[in-house]
Amino acid sequence: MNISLDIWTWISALLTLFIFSFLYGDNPFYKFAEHIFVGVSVGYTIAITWHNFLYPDLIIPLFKQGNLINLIPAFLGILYFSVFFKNLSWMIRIPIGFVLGYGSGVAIPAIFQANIIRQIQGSLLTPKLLERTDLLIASIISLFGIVCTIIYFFFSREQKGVSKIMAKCGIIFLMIGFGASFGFTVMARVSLLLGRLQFLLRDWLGLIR
Amino acid sequence: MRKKFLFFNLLIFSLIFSLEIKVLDTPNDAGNSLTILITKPMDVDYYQIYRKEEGKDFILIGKLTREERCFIDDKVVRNKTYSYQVIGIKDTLKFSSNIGYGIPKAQFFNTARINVLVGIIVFSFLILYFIKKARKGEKLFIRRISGLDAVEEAVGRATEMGKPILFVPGIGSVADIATIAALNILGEVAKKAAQYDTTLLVPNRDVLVYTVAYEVVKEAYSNVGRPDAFKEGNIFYITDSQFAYTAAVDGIMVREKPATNFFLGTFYAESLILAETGAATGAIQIAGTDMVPQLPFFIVACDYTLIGEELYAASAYLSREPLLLGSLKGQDYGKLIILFILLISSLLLLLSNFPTFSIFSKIIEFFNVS
Amino acid sequence: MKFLELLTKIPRRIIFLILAIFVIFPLFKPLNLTTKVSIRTYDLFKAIDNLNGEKPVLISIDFDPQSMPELYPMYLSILRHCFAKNIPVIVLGLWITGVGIGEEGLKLIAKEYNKEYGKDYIFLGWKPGITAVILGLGRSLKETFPTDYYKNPLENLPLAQKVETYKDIPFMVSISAGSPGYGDWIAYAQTRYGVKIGAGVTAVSAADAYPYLQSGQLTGLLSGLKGASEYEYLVEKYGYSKAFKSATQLMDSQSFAHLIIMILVIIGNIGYFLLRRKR
Amino acid sequence: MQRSLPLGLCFIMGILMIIQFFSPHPISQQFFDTIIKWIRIISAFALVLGVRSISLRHIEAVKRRKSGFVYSIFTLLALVITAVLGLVFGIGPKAPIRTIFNNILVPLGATMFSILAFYMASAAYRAFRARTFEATLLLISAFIVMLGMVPIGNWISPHFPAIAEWILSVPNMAAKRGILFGVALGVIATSLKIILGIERGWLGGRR
Repeated sequence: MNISLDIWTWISALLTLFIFSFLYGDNPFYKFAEHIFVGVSVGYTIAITWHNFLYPDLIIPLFKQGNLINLIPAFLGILYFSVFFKNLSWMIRIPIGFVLGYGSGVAIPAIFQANIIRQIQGSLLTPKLLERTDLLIASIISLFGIVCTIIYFFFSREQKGVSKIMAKCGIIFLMIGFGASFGFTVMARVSLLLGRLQFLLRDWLGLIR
Repeated sequence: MRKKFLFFNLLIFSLIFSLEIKVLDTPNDAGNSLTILITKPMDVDYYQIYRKEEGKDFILIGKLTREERCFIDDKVVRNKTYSYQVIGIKDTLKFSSNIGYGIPKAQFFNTARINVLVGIIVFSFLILYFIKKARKGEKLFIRRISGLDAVEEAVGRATEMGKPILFVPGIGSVADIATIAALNILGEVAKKAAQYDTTLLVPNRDVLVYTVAYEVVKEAYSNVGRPDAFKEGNIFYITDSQFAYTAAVDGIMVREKPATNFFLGTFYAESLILAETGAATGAIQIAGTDMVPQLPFFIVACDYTLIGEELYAASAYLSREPLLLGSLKGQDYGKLIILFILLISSLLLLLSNFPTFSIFSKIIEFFNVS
Repeated sequence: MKFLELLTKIPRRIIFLILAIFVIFPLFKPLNLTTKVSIRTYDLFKAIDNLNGEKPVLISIDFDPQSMPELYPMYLSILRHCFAKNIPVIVLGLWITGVGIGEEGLKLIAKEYNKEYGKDYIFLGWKPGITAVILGLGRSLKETFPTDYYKNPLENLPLAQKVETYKDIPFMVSISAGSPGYGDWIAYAQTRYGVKIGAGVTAVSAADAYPYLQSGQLTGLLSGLKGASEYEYLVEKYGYSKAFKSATQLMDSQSFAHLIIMILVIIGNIGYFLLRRKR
Repeated sequence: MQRSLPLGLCFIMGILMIIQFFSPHPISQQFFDTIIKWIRIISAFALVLGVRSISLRHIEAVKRRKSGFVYSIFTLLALVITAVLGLVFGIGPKAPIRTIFNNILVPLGATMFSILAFYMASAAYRAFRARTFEATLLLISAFIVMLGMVPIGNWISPHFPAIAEWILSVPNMAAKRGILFGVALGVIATSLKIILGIERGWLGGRR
């Protein structure tokens, strides 16, 4: 037995226990930890936003370097406050439109490249596979699974005949995939739990090695 | 400088320029690199690469092994002229190459990304074509999506029980298009909630999403003629921190006991924490995300789950707006094209194993990404 | 009937309690369930075991404290293995956040085996420029790292005298939690200089490493706690160490957790089927 | 004006960002960097709205003496203290906010994350019932993979790890890719509609 004497270890340990107490049910300890968690994280975000973004990206260029172009995002940002005025509240859509346009524009080519072109490349059968029967069979099954799954996601057509059978196969692949993915993740989550238990039992209480 | 030059030239014994190089502007870059190619190699141990800026001496900038032929110098400045010389080293002997010149230039168009451009153009055309068709009033069929049929029922149930509806728009930003899809569904849910006069709670993790969600709900209320019923405090921001947000939403679920939970948008590890807590409170749960790793958890813990693309189809389905249905049809044709590309390219690639069809092996190159 | 219904509706709290008990129990009383070793773990073990100790093994610490439960035990076992066989070790890292871990582990195990700094082991620490560092070692160790982590010139360290480039490193291990990590070592050190590389990775990212095993670019792979515990088992079995096996302890918990979840699911299904038959 | 200005801005930004992707020219790269900075600045302003939202919610609770208002006081106090410490003493490696981060935020987050292990057990127990053919598939594949990951699986049969791996890398990968293709098209179609102003949900209904 080798209990930690560090005050911060104690604080961390107690907060850890408070969160775990939620497994039993909602209770004052959990409520306390939850509310502290939210408050501290927002306060932290404020500090980070100021030191990492607002100060170096806006204040310094604007006031120390006289870089007036930064007035544009500042102006767009200030438009958020238009919601406080009834007549001007529509203006909040201007920065929202700006941000949405940005997000959509970035998404189109990036997603096309990563999720379509690269995935097609990874799914194709190549002559190299002919050298290894097991890999060839796996790739053919894979390709079949991909085709069936895609067919399952057809929306504008009634699923009947061959396409219905294919879509059913698609569901089979989906379910096997989801099951595997679930089973696979259990391990990672248990590792996280073990990390917390090690902290409590070893670093805090000194009960285990 | 002159001295060094002489030194180099003295090294050439019998083989005058039997080592040859070529300097090229590296294609598809911002003009910050040059490519030095050894076009005529020699039997040496390794190569040394020398670079000279205008008005300065040659300096050693790198080495290549005897097998390597290509050196990319990314320490150059755009639009300046550089000269290069490669020295082949074998034991104590040195062999020098010709001097190659190059000017790094920036390109306006990345030709290596032409595949993406072609794809986007074809696909955009498909979408717009079917939207236009829908605009002309053509009837378009959409198959049932079970999770979405449940939306009305879920809102109704909350009304009957006199309990609130919880709508979690995920933890993504507005740049995650899944969030936008979720906000579109939020608009439809908000309209129904306004009509039934049911409380709608929308906790947010991202401030920008919060501002959009706020607008969407407010507009939905005024669109169905109930602007008075809109309560500002019900659409709120909690925190940016993933798990603090999760902890708080868990708290809301166990304390306010909503009758219906919607989890739509981008989700990470919190998916199951939220869905399990919601399941324990006995709420009807409708989830939907395009984050593939999280789908299994929603499927096991929620009543209905919109899988991937179904989330995007949802806003079209719910609103029955012909324009949006048109785009769904376009998406289907997009998938059809992908299917054909997968099958035909695979076939041709396998055929390329035979010498007669070896030309088809080039197909794979079209799908290179850079 | 009542009992069967209970089987299908075990309260959540009971499930949580059962899981907690079975996960915590092995932490106090390790069961040492790991007694079989996968071929990948064995490959890595053999790669080190076959060295004669003339030239050093290079270990790269490419993770931060977050992945410590899974990866740190791997590091310790590999160090024990090397030191027990009198194989010198050079340690560096691609993650600045991993420097502390690398130093701590090395000091700990070196003390355990009475090894001498500079002769039996060297700690190089971290340097900016991942690619430059990896490629640099292919040209010259002393040019890339003129001094070690403690600012000693490499010329003064006897072990460094034996190493000029990768050609003097018969084997290296990258213990990596992501990128930069073993992928970079393969891309630059393996592909260009033909270095023989083994890797230790977190369980979640293990699948990404399989293609490299197939292509022979990786010699051996430790994946997650399982790999770490298997390595601990081998090191003990071959008589290199009698130290406490922390990964094995955690792996026991892990096994129990999986087992409990599966038993719960089976119980639920039995209840479900018996109930259905009665109706 | 109320609609066309935001729509126009959205359109221009969308098109510019697409063009940017295809151009490696420094002008294009610089444009991209600038826009990213701008988005961060804009978000920083939006944070004011966010902080206002959360503060109002808790101040309201305290004012009205809602049940559990004491906890709202904790939130407000924690928020103010952390923010002030962070703004005054900075966020450097020795700043007090680091201590708070390491000893409050990190353990709280890690613990919240780790309760997932328990939820996986309860979710699996409840949902993994062989009710339908699909549910049975889900159950079996989860079982095989879970067994393949621990030594026990190896005891039962040395083939378990290999089968688990095969399931992960073949059918699982196929399903994943199939979903991804659909998702990608959905994302692109939605983005396109937003840029072209066809999808106006964000402007509030009325398409």
